[in-house]
Amino acid sequence: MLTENPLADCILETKRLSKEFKGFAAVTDLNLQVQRGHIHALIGPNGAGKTTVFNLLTKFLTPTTGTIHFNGIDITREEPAEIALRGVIRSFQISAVFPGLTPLENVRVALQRATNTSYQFWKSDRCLKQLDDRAMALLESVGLAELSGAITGELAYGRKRALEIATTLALEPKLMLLDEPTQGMGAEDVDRITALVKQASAGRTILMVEHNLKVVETLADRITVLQRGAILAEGSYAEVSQDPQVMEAYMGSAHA
Amino acid sequence: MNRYLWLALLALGLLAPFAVYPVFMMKLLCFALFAAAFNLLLGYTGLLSFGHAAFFGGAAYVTGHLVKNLGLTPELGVLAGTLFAGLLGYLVGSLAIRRQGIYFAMVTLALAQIVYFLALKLPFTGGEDGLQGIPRGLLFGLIDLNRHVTVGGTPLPLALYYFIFALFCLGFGIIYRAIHSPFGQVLKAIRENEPRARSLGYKVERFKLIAFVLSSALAGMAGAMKCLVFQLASLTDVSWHTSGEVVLMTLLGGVGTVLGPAAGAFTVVTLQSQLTMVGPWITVIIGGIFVVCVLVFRRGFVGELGRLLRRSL
Amino acid sequence: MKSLYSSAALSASLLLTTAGFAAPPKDTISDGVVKIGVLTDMSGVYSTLGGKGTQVGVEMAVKDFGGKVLGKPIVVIGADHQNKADIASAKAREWFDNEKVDMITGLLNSGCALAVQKLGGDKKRITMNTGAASTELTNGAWTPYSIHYVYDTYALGKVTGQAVVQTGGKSWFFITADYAFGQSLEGNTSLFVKKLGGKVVGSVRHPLSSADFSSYLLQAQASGAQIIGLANAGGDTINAIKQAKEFGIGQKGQKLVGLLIFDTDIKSLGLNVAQGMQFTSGFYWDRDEATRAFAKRFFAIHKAMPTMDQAGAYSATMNYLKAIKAAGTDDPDAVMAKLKSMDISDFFAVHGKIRVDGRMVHDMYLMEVKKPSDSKGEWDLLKIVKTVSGDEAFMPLSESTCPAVKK
Amino acid sequence: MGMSFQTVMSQVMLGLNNGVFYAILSLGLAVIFGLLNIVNFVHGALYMLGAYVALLGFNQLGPLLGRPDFHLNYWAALIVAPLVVGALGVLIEKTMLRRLRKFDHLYGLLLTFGLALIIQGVFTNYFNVSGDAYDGKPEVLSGVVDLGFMLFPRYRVWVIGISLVVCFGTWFVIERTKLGSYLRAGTENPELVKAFGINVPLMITLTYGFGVGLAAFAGVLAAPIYSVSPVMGSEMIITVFAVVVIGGMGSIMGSIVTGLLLGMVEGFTKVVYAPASGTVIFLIMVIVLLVKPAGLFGKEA
Repeated sequence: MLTENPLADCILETKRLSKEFKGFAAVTDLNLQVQRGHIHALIGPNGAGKTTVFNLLTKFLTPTTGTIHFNGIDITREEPAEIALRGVIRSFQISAVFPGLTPLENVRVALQRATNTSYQFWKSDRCLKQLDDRAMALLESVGLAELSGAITGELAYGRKRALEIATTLALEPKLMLLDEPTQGMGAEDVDRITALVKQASAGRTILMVEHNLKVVETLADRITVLQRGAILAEGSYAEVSQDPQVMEAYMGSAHA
Repeated sequence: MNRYLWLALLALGLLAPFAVYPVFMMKLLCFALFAAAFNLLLGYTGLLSFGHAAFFGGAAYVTGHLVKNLGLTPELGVLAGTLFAGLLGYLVGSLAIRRQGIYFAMVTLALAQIVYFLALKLPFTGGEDGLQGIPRGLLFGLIDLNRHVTVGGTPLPLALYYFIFALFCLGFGIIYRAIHSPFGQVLKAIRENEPRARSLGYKVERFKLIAFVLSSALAGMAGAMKCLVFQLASLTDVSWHTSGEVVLMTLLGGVGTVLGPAAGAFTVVTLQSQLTMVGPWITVIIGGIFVVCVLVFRRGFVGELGRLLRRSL
Repeated sequence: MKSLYSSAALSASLLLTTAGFAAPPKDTISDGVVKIGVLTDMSGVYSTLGGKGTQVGVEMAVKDFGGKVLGKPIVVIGADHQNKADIASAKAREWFDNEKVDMITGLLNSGCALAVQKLGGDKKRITMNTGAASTELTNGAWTPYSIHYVYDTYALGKVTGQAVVQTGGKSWFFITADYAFGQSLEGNTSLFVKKLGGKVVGSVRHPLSSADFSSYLLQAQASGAQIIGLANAGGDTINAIKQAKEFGIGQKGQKLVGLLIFDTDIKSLGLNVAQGMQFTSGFYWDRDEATRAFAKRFFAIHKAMPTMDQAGAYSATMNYLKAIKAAGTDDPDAVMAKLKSMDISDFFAVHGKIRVDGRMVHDMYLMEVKKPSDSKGEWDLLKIVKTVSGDEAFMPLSESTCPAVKK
Repeated sequence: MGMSFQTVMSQVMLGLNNGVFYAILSLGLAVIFGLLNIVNFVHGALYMLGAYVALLGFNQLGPLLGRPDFHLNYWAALIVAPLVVGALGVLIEKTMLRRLRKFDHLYGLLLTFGLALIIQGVFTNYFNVSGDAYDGKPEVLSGVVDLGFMLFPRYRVWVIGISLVVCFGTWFVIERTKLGSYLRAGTENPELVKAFGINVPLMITLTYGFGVGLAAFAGVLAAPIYSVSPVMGSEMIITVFAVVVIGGMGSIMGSIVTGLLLGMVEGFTKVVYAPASGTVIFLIMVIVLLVKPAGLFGKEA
């Protein structure tokens, strides 16, 4: 326990966040609080609104009502890129790499953002070479160093996810939003990604959507269970997994 | 990149007017630059503009008007045309990048129709006759671009040719540099995966807009060059057929390759000039090339070569 | 070694283009051949009234002349300018620079004609325009090497306008194609309408190639004018006439007058729709024995009767060749001097002459479309109502702004 | 400029007359776009083809069959032309568009652009570009009707009527029937529809055929009014694209309503400032894009 007052150390907070699509409420009055330093998992059955929440938090969707605060600042009206600049970096359900660039270039594009050269169309891209060392180090940390010059689009799925995490880490995010990082992976890859997420969580906050309850159990400090766009339960894995409502609505169906 | 290739191409360009009809060669250069500029957008940003003739032709009209009626020197005329096309690109781009994919294409097409209408109606454009008899003038007020040098009994417009060739090299150089710049890296990232680029903190719209302005300005430069070579600016230059043609050139040569659009432009322009006697069949042939390209040849011939050799050309 | 391949691709493109390049020497017949270029609309909206038929006319003339002049061969080449001034200008430039073309004819469409004529002036080559209508060609855009052979907006407007006003059509409403040709046609016509005491009650300008004319026609109808003047051409005129019929316009006293109509347009409309319409032409195939003889031969090749553009191209070519023969050289200055002093008399023109401003002055004809019952064949479409002498039809030199006309 | 009630009403009728063509064509585009995600650039050429089927069926088919007095009459053409063109559409979809489904949708636009050039080029080569008259208008539809405020050709009344029937019929089928619900579901989630045992590729093919059949139908309707010419479609298609952008391609009804409205706007422009009538739709498009980037009836992206 880092502090007594949960709100004081809340990195992300939503108040009464809602999103409607043509009369269909995808998310309703969501009050979510993510504590600094936590790995916070968002779980729930299919269609519970997890990905919608992610899209709202990163402004890929505009909330119908409600507010989003990051580090105490209201970011409800900001653009996706502005939110990214604040240090909120997301991944996607489907792997989010740049398939035509090499893994090295993938990571470098992320590193490049901080250099303020990105609008300079008159400069040679050789000036980006100075970023190569750091990019390599990041690739190394996810075990992709020897593949740095490969064609990203042809990498195995698990490696793409690893590359995605390396790219995200390159931005030194304060808050990482991971959308199902282990989805569609074999056991071996799942273990590797789990370890990577653990490793990445040092010194930062992670909010993740995850189906694999084993991963959630291993990683998550705190869990929010969503059902039909609203919070069903919240707490540690032990607390949540004992909740009868959750057992019925989610665990039951998941284990059945 | 291979230095020898570039040197060989440069030498070819410098010697071309002695082997090939210079006016035709200059036409090739204009369209090669036009296609390369267009490719900056389609090939490196992933945006299909179906209205690029507006910039090409718009600049031709502006350059033509300034040179003919206000007596500007040709280099200033080209500069003015280029700037105008850039500005127009800013306006069209700001509107069009609000939409994506197919919509983007349709919006650019429709906006270009408005430019077409203006080219037809504005008092200085000469309506459907176009702006004719544009003087080539004195470069920097000194060198007569109309001067022909007789080589082996044939008078060649070398002054004009080398001016056009220099402009082409400048334009092509800018495009090459932009592709291989930090900016170009971000563009490629946007082309590859736009939401991801956004989530990395890049203001995608701004990058797209800058690319659009660059592309339209350089397309305008090509149009301004064409206006000096042929001494006229006409509705063809701003029509949607021209917009379609530049798409074809780029597609045929290879979308997203450095040399492809130029090679595609060379092929299409050569075909058109060799096939003038087949009349309407030229449309059929061009259409056929389109279909074949899209169905089996999406990388274009330079792109296919590059794939065979596993190098980006 | 990818670079080799792509430079090979480029140089292959280059090599494709080198064909047909050579240096022109000088001679009595320069470079030993007289080359005539037919540059016209071979695929676009005017291709039926010009197009291949114009080339057929030129080729017939060359053949009739004997295929040789001053012992040197005559060659005809053709190209499609697609009604685009830039293509016309590029092709003409290539022809002048590379192909040793001595004279260009055809040039349907004023934009193309202006571009090529200007170029001909710069390069000292003769242009004999049989297709375009603009009076600008013999005024501001005149060059020492330009000839305007068949008709122009002035003659069309004057002959038709006067004839209609004289038969009682005093008030006019114009439906005008919104570009230079249409405006000049409207302008020229209204001038003569007003001169003879008629008045113009209104006009509407439509975009080129409009599909639907009903709105304009209703406006014309509402204006109450006796005459609805169509200052447009080709498909626009055809559509306007058809739709007027559809709306029952022209049945109650109002009359439609087309200012530029070709035989082929009438054919397309059908006599049923077009009957009774009057317009002006520079030629009609069924005028006399000579025209019929020519038309018969032309039809055998082209499967259509000659239009004024196509017949004019024959006549222009024939007289150009005669002038070379008479001058003893194909030097453009000498040939132009000869052409301007010759009497132009053949089946096309009766004692025509080429004036100092390049205008070929010859008789113009006021035509009327026959009733279906009077037509004896597929091509029996028109009758000549009135022959107007060239001096009366065309713009007098006193009104000309041509730089060659001394005031 | 003072406009009487008469003038206004006449222009409304004429505008409606133009509008129904925009409506049918943009409706076809919307149906195709909905299921195939393709902007069907060849739509204009197929509209032209429809008109030519009517024209050639009337003038040439008889002589070709050795029975010179046989004419494919107008009513038959209304059925035959959509079938012929629809069959061509099926062929295009099966042999070409299908192969592009896994690539960027822009390739579909480019392919159909190429096809449009081919079809238009072939017809330009064989037919009079300034247009041929279609003489097969049935006697029943000749003459004019007195609408009280104007004399209106009976044929145009028929065109407006039948077009509205076809448009709203299509709307009804797609929005209100089971078949339509499969179609709509197919656009949202093809996998799911497949699970229902529906042959999705066949459905796509038939939808394409239907969409271009609509274009051919419009072509036959147009034949007696306008000159049948190889370029009649290419002039139309760009305007129809603008209609589609303005409407937003979001809904079937959207494309119908926008088509009708813009036809009328264009009609009024012909009275107020005729030279701009070819461009007014594009200006409206700019304004709509500024205010509502997704178009009037479009869904927010």
